[in-house]
Amino acid sequence: MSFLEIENAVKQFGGLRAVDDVSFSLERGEIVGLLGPNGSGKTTLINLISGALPATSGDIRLNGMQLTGLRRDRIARAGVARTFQLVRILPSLSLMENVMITAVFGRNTHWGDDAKRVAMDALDMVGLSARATAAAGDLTYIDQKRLELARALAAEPEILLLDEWLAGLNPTELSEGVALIRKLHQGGLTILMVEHIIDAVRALCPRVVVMNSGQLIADEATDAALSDPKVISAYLGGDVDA
Amino acid sequence: QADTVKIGYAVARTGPNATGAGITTIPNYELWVDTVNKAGGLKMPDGSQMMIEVVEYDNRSANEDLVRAIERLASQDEVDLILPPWGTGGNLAIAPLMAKFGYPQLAVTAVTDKAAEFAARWDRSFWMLGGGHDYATGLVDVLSKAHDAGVINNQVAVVSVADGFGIDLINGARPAFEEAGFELVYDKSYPLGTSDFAAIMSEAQGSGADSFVAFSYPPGSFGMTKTAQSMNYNPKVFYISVGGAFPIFPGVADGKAEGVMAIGGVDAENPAIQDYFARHTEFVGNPPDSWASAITYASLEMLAQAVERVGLDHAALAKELSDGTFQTVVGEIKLEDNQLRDLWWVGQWQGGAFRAVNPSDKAGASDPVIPKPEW
Amino acid sequence: MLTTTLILGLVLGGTYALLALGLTLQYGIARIMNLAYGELTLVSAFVVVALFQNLGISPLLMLPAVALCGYGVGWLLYQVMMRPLVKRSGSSGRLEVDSILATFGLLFLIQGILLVVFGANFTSISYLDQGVNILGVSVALNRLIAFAICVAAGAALVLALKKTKWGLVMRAVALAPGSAPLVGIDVNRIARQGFALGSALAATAGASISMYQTFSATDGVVFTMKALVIVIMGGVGNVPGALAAGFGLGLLETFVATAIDPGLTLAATFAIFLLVLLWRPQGLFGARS
Amino acid sequence: MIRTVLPLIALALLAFVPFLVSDYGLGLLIGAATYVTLASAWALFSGQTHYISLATVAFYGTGAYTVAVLNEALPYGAVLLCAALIGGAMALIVGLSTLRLRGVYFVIFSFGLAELVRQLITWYEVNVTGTLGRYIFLEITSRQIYWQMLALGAATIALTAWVNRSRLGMALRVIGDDETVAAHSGINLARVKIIAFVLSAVILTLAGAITSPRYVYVEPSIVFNPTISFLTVIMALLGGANRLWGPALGAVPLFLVFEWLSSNFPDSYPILLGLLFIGVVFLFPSGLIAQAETLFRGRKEAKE
Amino acid sequence: MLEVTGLTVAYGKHVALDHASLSVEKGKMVAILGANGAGKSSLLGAIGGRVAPTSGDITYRGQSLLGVPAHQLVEQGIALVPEGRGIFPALSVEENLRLGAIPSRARENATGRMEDVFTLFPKLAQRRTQLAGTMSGGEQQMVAIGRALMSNPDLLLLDEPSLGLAPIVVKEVFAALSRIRSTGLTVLVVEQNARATLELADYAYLMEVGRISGSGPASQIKTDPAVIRAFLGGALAQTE
Ligand SMILES: Nc1ncnc2c1ncn2[C@@H]1O[C@H](COP(=O)(O)OP(=O)(O)OP(=O)(O)O)[C@@H](O)[C@H]1O
Ligand SMILES: Nc1ncnc2c1ncn2[C@@H]1O[C@H](COP(=O)(O)OP(=O)(O)OP(=O)(O)O)[C@@H](O)[C@H]1O
Ligand SMILES: [Mg+2]
Ligand SMILES: [Mg+2]
Repeated sequence: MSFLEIENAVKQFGGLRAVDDVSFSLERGEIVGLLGPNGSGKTTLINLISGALPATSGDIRLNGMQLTGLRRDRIARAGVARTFQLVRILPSLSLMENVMITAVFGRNTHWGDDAKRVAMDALDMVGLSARATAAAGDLTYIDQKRLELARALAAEPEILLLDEWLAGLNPTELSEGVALIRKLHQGGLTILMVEHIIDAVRALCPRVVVMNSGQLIADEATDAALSDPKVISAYLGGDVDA
Repeated sequence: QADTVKIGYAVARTGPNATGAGITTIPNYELWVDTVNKAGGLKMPDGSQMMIEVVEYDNRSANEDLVRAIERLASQDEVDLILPPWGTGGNLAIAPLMAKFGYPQLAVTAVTDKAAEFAARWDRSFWMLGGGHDYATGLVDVLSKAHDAGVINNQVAVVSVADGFGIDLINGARPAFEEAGFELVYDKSYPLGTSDFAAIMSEAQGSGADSFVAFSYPPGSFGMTKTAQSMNYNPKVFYISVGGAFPIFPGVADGKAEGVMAIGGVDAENPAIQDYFARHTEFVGNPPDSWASAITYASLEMLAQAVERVGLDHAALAKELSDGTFQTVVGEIKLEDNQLRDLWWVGQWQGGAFRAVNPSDKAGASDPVIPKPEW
Repeated sequence: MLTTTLILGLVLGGTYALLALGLTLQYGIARIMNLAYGELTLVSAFVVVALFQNLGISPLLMLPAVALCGYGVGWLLYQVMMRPLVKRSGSSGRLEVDSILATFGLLFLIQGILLVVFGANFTSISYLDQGVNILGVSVALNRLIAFAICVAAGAALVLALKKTKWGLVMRAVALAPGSAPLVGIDVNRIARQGFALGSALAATAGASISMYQTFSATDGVVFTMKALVIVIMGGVGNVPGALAAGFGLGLLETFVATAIDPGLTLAATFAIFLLVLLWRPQGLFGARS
Repeated sequence: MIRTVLPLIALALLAFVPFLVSDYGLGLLIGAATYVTLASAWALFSGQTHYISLATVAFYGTGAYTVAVLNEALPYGAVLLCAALIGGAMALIVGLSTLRLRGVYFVIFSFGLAELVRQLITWYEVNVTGTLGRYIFLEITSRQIYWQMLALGAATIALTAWVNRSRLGMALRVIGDDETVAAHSGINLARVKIIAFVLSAVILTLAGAITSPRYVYVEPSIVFNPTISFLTVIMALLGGANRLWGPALGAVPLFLVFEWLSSNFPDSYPILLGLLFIGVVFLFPSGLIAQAETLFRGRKEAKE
Repeated sequence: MLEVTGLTVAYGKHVALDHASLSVEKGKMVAILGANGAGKSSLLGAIGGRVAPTSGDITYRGQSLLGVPAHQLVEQGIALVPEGRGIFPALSVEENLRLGAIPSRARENATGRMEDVFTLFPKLAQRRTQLAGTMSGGEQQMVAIGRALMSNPDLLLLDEPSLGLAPIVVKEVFAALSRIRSTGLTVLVVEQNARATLELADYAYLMEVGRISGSGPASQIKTDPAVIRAFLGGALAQTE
């Protein structure tokens, strides 16, 4: 039994099969890239795992526990944390409060100073602890992304789902971001990350799964996948240097 | 200062009760105050006269505001007399307070079968408009005479508005109709606020009844009349309740009010009433309704006469109102157990005026015209 | 009996739909939740009645002028009262609350003026109220006229919104006002147009209501609420939806009144409304978000 | 320390006031206390979550109606308990089915709910019991009503203060900002919203039950008066619905202004009321407290 | 064609853009590179009329744009594709594109231009009736660019057009940009994908915390060692 198991997951939107019979699994402590052209169903798959959307059919299990059919909050408390492709912060709350909510309502239900400590650690991790009392609405885009990651971390999750968390970073920031994710992974966190920045995927993920039109077209070592003709023609295009 | 009499009232200027109060209550209060003050003021037992000073509040059609306004009139403004608000609910809501402060309460626009009970509970309260049961039996009396004369069949279509008033009337009417040998072939209630009566009227039309009876409020009375006209529904008896006696009714009925029956009525030939109608028309701009308006005015005349006899002492006033005999626009009034019983129950539009037809043995009653001429 | 129910229901629904069209434009395009909508309708009804009674002008003839005045009043209201609120709220969600509060004030203001000017009396006129026989059912001519106005206005609006460029622009502003300037749309102007057009429809509805209903200065809330219920059932900003929901409600009320109990018509209205909201929160015809 | 002691002293003083004022003064106190309670209870749920509920009167009216129905059958305390239970049960059913609606949908839904309750009670009374108006002849003085309402209002504010500092309050704030994030952070949306909704509804119901003896005669159209819902919302928003004292500070002045206007300008009352509303929206856009804070801060900064 | 002088943008006390000056010549493609939060979007927003500058001036064809509302800028030929795309999610792809052709300058030959857009992004042609909001992020970006092109602009302002796009689409976007460029359209583009951008651009500005910190012809910038370090990035270390 693997840590995260996705079996024949299907998500149908009207006539469109956004996720079409996808199966793969992750081992504990693994970091895997989820690739695929735009609209191939990556975000939808993340939504299925985190319970944001009910699956049309199929099974998703974490640590043997059935996730499909559970409410979003139950899934979160089971240890699944996520970020959003379009950042969602809580603008009227402070950074501290933004992060504390997962500490309070997440897996370990901290409260009081305990929750503050967990939140502070998470903010520290992403480099925002100095501004803990600022209002989240005033942050730059990248800082909002950092904040969102901190919020996911404060849940002390078993598995972290990142949806293009590195998008929009310049090279300097990108290498910082990559280093941060690597640190998280080395800390034992299981990570499934959707990413278009191939350099980052190469740097972080030994293994990738690739989707196209809702279907899984590759699940193999990163180098192999990136030279796989199917992946090249569907996703990377001819010679790639992005 | 001491040479004025402070009279207070809290009526509905806004909210759902504003319409009723605006037609029946407020104009009569204003007309009466104006009349009294123009005549030099309210007469006192010692022959002196005191001008009336009015303290008026809006009760916003909410009993909560009404109760507070009465408290204010009694304990803050310390008025000499308090006039009641429009509506059954309002009059009941203030009854305990009026009793507590000792003011006599001339509850006019309150139609309730429990009037006797209330008059007993609060001995300074006076109930002047009868109960639903009275009006219902009055109507049944008119119809059964017509039935006995073979003018109408024994089927009746009746609708009633779903509130305390409508229920009182229908609850009184059902057994009375049954006893008189009528069959209620259509008997439904409709909620307050209903604005379309096409469905109801077409059901009534299809029921085969010769008599159509509506225990309704003005919007319903008007709506049903117009709907009946437009669908050419011509029952031999067309009876509506509140609003049927309003001066605007003939206009509503497009000039074809002739023969329509409604609740209340006045003795239209009586010179006192005619004079009252004329004064009201001149002062307010339009004539009063032919039911509760005249009673409202009469209640104020009673008050004035009682004050003239015994002064402003509340206990003495209440006793005089209870025992005395008064001359008013609706004739001589003498209350029985704090209730006015000598009332008109049914009226009918005849020759452009709304005339009382029942009780038929009461002086001034006209003969009902049945069947009603077609629209 | 079924034909009667059907015809009466459709005719009643016509008025409802007309009433709702204007509100759906105001809320959908201008984003103003106008609680004083019914009062606008009433003002028009009172004015039409006053002109008819005093000068003998036929309400039907007045219709174009009434609609035009409604447009003008709406235009002014938007410019003077709503625009500052819109401007102030920017992209924050405050406009909804602000407009509810401000138009709630407007409701009282207009009602107060109506009470002072026209008094608290019930008003009604008789105009074109002879019955017309339709499939054996006698329907008042004025109701038929109201029905025709509704069908004409509704059809024109639906077509214009679907087929014309103007309609596309209207819908764009309704759906994403923040993005509209990017394609060169003057959002303020379009919102003003939408609000004014909504007021014009309110005035038209008022004129047709004055032809056959009894009303008083305090009745505005009833109109607003009926219109709101329909707008929401039809899907906010959705004109065909408002039309369909209006007719549906008319049919439902008539059906309940004849077949079940007139005492339950209002309850049925709200019950259906609540059920629709639960089943499809975006309204019967609203797009799923 | 001061934050708890000061309100307690104020409460004690307020409890003493009825001995000093006329009946009208007492009536004013009852009215003010009622609206403070209603607005605070409304804000307990709506203030943080931004769900604008117009169902206030559905609960308030239910409370009053419960007393009207049961006042002769049960002792007063038991009647209040029944009212609370009925209000809570109603809120539970409503909440379970509706709290996923948002924005204007929820606003209109809650309004429709109040109307539906009124219509159903009316229909039931007319067609089943055959009586519509009911009477409440309870031996309860105005002072007792005031004290009860004062206690309920104080309890509401205390409860709000406690909730704000609890996990429930935090969850409500998050829900008010973004429900999606809330759910993915492990917050059980349905449970949190329902708990707050039921708490708020029970208080609203009790408020209706406590004031009902002042009505004497109760009819659905009297106790389900939608104006009560509207006023509650306006008062809470004027003061600032997401502040602890906001609703109370909005309710008292507005209530007094309404009273003053309606007694001094009965004819033009609605016009003035309308202008007042519009003025409030334009002059105090974010609520009185927030406005005062801004002013205060502005002055402080100017001094520095 | 476009001249920005001493432009300052502040949000409350926070100065996002501090006396920035730049110029864009007709028919050229100019790139702006800079870290997150450097003020690039604020700059484009000010030019596109979405944010009001506190001081400074923007002139377009010799006329000041200050105070000109955003919707009129489109009429003057300035089309902005903002960060976050600003499409109409509840309208279909085709309606989004047709809305692009609302300005009077774009009415002529709107159909032809729609065909051009479909050639540029064939996916949009397949999905013309799908609601834009239900498309994936990348697809939405195509809608946004396509819609901007529909307005027949003279000056196209692009804010991070390749954000979140799959490599294959990024390539397509840049290919499209190159084609757009070759039609003589003037383009001002903000991008993180510095390498590909500099391949295409004629001239580039570098930004750092609210200021323009450097500029030069793209070919020159590309080889500047400091730029390479900051914007082109070294290879990221591998996992193993
Ligand atoms: N609406 C706003 N309110 C307050 N501050 C803002 C606002 N928009 C931007 N800022 C601030 O202005 C600064 C510049 O922001 P801008 O969006 O222009 O940067 P950018 O270079 O486009 O960054 P990115 O690469 O993240 O898009 C940032 O510090 C940001 O926090
Ligand atoms: N709610 C929805 N309704 C209908 N179609 C949808 C919905 N959500 C997504 N889709 C469609 O499903 C497909 C997959 O979308 P998804 O967002 O998962 O793509 P993605 O792989 O994350 O793309 P990107 O890399 O651009 O973010 C797309 O074609 C999209 O249009
Ligand atoms: Mg995605
Ligand atoms: Mg930017």
